Amino acid sequence: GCGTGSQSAGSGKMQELSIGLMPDTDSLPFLIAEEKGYFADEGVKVNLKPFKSAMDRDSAMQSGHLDGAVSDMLAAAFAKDGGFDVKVTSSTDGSYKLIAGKAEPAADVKGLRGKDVSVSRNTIIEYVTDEILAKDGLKGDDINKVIIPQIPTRLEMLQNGKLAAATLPEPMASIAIYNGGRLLKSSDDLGINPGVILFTDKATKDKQKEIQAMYRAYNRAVDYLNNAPREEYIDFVIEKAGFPPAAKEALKLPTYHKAALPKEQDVTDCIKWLNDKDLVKETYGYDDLVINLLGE
Amino acid sequence: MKWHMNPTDMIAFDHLTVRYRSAECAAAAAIADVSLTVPQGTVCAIIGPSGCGKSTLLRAVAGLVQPESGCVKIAGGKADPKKYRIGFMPQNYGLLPWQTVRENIVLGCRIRHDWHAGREEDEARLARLMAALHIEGLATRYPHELSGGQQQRVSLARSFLLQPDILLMDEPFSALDAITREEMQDVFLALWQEQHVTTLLVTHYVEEALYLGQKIALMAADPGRIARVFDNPLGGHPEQRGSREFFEMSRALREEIRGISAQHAGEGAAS
Amino acid sequence: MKWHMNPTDMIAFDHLTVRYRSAECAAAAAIADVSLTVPQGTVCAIIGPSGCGKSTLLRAVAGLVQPESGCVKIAGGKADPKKYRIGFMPQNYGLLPWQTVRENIVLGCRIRHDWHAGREEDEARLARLMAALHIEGLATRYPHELSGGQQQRVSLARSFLLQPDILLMDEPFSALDAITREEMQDVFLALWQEQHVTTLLVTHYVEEALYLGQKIALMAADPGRIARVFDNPLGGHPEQRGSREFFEMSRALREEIRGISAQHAGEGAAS
Amino acid sequence: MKGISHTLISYLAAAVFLLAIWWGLALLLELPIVPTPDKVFVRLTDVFARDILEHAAYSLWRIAAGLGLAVCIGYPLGVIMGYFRQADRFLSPVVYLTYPIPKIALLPILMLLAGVGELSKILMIFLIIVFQVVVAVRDAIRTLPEERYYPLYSLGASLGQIFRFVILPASLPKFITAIRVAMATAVSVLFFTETFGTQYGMGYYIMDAWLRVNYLEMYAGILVLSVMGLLLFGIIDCFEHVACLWQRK
Amino acid sequence: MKGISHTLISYLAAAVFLLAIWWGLALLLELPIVPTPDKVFVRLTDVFARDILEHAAYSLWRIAAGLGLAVCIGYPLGVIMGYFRQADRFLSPVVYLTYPIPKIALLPILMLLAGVGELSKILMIFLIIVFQVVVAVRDAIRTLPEERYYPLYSLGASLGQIFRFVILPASLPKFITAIRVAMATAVSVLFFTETFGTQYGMGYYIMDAWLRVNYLEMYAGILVLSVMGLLLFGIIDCFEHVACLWQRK
Ligand SMILES: Nc1ncnc2c1ncn2[C@@H]1O[C@H](COP(=O)(O)OP(=O)(O)OP(=O)(O)O)[C@@H](O)[C@H]1O
Ligand SMILES: Nc1ncnc2c1ncn2[C@@H]1O[C@H](COP(=O)(O)OP(=O)(O)OP(=O)(O)O)[C@@H](O)[C@H]1O
Ligand SMILES: [Mg+2]
Ligand SMILES: [Mg+2]
Repeated sequence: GCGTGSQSAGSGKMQELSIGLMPDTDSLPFLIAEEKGYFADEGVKVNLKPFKSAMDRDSAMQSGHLDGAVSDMLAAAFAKDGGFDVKVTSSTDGSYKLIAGKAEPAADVKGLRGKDVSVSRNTIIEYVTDEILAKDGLKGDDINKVIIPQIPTRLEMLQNGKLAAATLPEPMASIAIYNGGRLLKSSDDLGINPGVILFTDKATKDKQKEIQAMYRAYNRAVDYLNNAPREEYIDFVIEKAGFPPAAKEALKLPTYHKAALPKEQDVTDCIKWLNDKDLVKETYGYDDLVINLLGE
Repeated sequence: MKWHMNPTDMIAFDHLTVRYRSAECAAAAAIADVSLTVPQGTVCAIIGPSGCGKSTLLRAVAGLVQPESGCVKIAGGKADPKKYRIGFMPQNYGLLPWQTVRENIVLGCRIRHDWHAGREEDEARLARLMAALHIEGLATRYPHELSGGQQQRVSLARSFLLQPDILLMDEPFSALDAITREEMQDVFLALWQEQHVTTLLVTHYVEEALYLGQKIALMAADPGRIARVFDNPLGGHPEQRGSREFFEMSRALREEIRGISAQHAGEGAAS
Repeated sequence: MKWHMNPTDMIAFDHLTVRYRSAECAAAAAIADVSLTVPQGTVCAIIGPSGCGKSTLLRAVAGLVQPESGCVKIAGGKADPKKYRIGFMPQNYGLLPWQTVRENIVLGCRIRHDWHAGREEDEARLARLMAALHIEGLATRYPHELSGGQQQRVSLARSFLLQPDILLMDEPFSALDAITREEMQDVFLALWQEQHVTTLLVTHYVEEALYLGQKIALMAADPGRIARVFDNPLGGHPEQRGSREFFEMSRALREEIRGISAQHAGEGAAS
Repeated sequence: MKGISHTLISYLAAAVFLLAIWWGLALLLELPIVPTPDKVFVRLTDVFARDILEHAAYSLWRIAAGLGLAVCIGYPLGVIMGYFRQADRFLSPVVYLTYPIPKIALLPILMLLAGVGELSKILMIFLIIVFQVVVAVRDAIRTLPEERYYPLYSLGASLGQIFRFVILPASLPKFITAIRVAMATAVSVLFFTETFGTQYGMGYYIMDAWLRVNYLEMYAGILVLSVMGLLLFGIIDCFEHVACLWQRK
Repeated sequence: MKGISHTLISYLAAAVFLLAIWWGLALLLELPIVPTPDKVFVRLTDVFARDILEHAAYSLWRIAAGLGLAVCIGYPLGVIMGYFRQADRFLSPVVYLTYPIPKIALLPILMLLAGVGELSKILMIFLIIVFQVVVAVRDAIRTLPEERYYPLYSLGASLGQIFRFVILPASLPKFITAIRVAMATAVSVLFFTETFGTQYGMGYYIMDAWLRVNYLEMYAGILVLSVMGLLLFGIIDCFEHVACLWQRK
């Protein structure tokens, strides 16, 4: 009984939603919405399921234990390519930063040519890294990509000078900067935003009402996050989201946006990158991946 | 020559040939074309040179080796340890190292489901037997904590307690000193006189064979075969032990064995 | 009584007491306060009832059990198998199951670094010995593929090939038939007459003791101890075997053993 | 008893030895990733009563259930494969083909079939260790010399009796070894089996601390895991001591 | 030879049996998580020559190196612990305390000390399986009855000779079991050890395919891993056959 049952009760009563979260800043509005009772206010029961790794989250989703998840464009395309029909319903406010180590002489992205830069392979991290490099006229092969999938390990290697630079998600990026790393460039600088919320195709059909209610609560939480003083929620967030304690000082939260569809550019760039790397055969269009449940 | 089974024969070897599968090559037959019958209720002693297949013969009766040809019959039927109670005392005693002496002794009865720990008559019989075999103080020891002779007597005790239909004893007294040996022989004889268990007894001692066996089979080696079988009127009669006849008979038997052995050596040299 | 060591004594037990640590309780001493000396170059036969500590005595010389009190001396020094070549033939033969017969036989020499596979004289000696012990065809078999008597002869071969300073044999002929046994005894005697190895020989046969032992030690049980030691003028003289003296002596000895044993039984009843 | 105090002393000595290595390494590296033990112990006492006991209890339960299941399925299978040559001929290839499959990769299927709750965690532990039990028990029984069975065969024993009197006791020492290895494996894979669908368990605790870059708590968790393993090993040792009385030297 | 064709038949039968189960499950579930084997085979033939052979070669090398290292360190340690009671008294607690530590949690430290190259992967495999070897070898030697040593003791054998003639052959069967278990463990932890600092290896291949939700390739990889394991098991079986000649029944 994970909320996927389609036995819809009376018109007023809404089904449950199960949402998989990751320990990153994208997930914060959900945590706030739950904590503040916004979901309940909207009359929808949302089960937030925290995961520690994307693999676990995707496995749970693919085995039908989640209706939706905080995820990214690449995962959506991969899932679709792998035969799992998922739909992106909105973008999120994730941020990925290319950070140089404390002792790294390179002043900018160009200076990283031929050096060790740690990423995880075939993920949003590598995508953002490639985009950042492309902006400065470099290609993916111009740097030496060191594959380290575990984020804490990547952070540790960076901090100990074993790497020239690494691309990190929040809140690890803030911590790295706090500890002396230098921000070279971030996804925000490029204006790309590949973080998304996605739902299974089934959920977008059977649970439209619930998803919309969820988004209303989500938007309230965004408002709260943007307006309330940081001290009011930071301890709760750090505890609940599984952030490092150091994030209390270090973490610079982004300005959250109310739920909105991803930009067309974000989607096509992403698919192009996947097609170029031969990771996804199909060239998905915007409408293949994105569904608009917000506007109705 | 067609071989006929006598209805009173308890154990019958019918042109039995056994060959061990060796690790590398096809070994020579351990025993070849052996035919022998042991009537119900008698003791048959088997004497023969080392390696001639005496133990193999017993193993065949206990169903532990598969004949290459021929067969072993018990009471006319197939030799099947599930059907008959076979008290087999192997040359290496066959004690289970993880069981105490007491457990080892009652093992046979437990397997046969007629041991009731704590039942007075069973316990008394066990105690009597252990006392007769002089192992009364060793009940809680493990086999590796016993001397060789003590192990052998534990194995004897297991076979005796079982009250088997057929008793197969492979050099049962070899590790015992002369005095103890005679006592054990008498324990066996007493038991036999009570129950008349059909027994195959392998021994290296002419006196032992004469003393215990109503029938004596002499074996020869290469390949293992029965050289001669004869009835022994002195067997099973303790009172005859010191007699002149006994002495004469053992002397004659010894000569005969020496003869078989020499003949074999001669054959060996000739071949 | 102070105990004195004779300079020609090769093996000397000095008030030796050995106790086995049993799993549960402190066991009674296996041998208690045993003193015995074996002069250089003689064979000492040990006879005694089963469980009286004969094997324990040999194990003590081979350094396999630690005395509780007293000690064993070899040539006046501490018994140390690294210093002397000890050919120990245990009651269960002590063959390594993962080695072939040939490997098992040369094991002793290999340990002592004087085996050179392929060297002609070594190979010839091995072949001669195996032929004398009638195990010439078994070189490539593993121990579990042998009959009991064959295993025993392999163990004998190991001890003999080693050409030891001290030979310890625990019932070395017990699994052999009478004819083979006599042959083996003669093989041993021939070897002994060549090298005059100091030997401790455990046996259950009065005749064997008389035939081979220049010195005979009678043991008694509970606790294991030496009841009597005497010199045997017939020991080591094959020509005496059939003599009247031999016959008389063996009869007398048998009586004596029976006496010791009865006395012990009496004690047991009294206690 | 002398034996017990001896044992305690040697365990203490080992602990001190390991702590010394750790401390040395920590001082040498001077990195937050290798904190000195004293700090970890302080943190441990802070968080112990509050959190770790509960986490440990969850993990113990999962290990016990997984191990129990692995023994219940693996032992009989191992016995069958070890005793019946024919069965082994067909089951061995099955085991050989399935053993090397990384069980974690089956997580999606497992979640599909068993959900994201306790069951899938226990099944994962089971899947990882059952093969170790099967192979060890099979090998133990296969290497028993034929002669060991002779006394039972000649008594016309039933299969059950052969198992009871020969196979079980003869394979016990190797089985205990297998349990030791399997148990320790179970403890160390908690790390992967407790990362989804739960907020309790030592695996979750350590993983969570790691992702929070909270090395002090992570080491505190590892420390507890290590002591937990030690206790489980101790239980197995005691069991061996009692069950293999005949092997005591 | 009859034996070999027999073996082949039973391996084939096992493979067919497993495929049948897989196919049945796939048809029953009808989900992309469990593709039918035919699709996987088609994909396998597509990618095999291009990719998988190279990945498999990398993995084999890492397994061999890790296993070799584990044997080189673990076997002597196990022998020492099994033979010398005193050594065991102090080393056992060390092993008992360190065995349950989830080695993957030490990955950051390992990477700091050994870099992200081959060395840290091999060390990780080594760390995971060395304990299995140590415990199994120790137990094998500890359960040897004292009497096994008597022939050698009485000949005044040196320690080396005792090892050569008793300890080595007597512990060989259990050691082979340990190698079997350790080898299979090494294969199945490739999954964690090959995820960093490399683009080659079956572990990387499977993990990458999983991440890309490319279940066909993931299963193709698992299939290859499984066959790889089978081959390694086969090698061990052959070795056992030759080395334990005396145990042949
Ligand atoms: N490992 C052991 N643990 C405990 N007691 C033992 C052990 N080995 C032998 N004993 C006991 O020590 C005593 C002497 O044993 P030993 O083997 O020396 O006797 P033995 O004279 O050789 O007897 P046998 O003629 O039967 O071989 C026996 O009572 C035996 O039960
Ligand atoms: N497992 C086996 N594999 C191969 N050959 C064997 C095996 N067991 C016995 N043999 C051989 O079979 C023959 C007969 O062995 P068996 O044990 O029956 O002899 P035995 O008459 O009992 O001899 P002993 O008096 O020495 O005990 C011997 O030559 C022996 O080498
Ligand atoms: Mg025999
Ligand atoms: Mg003895």
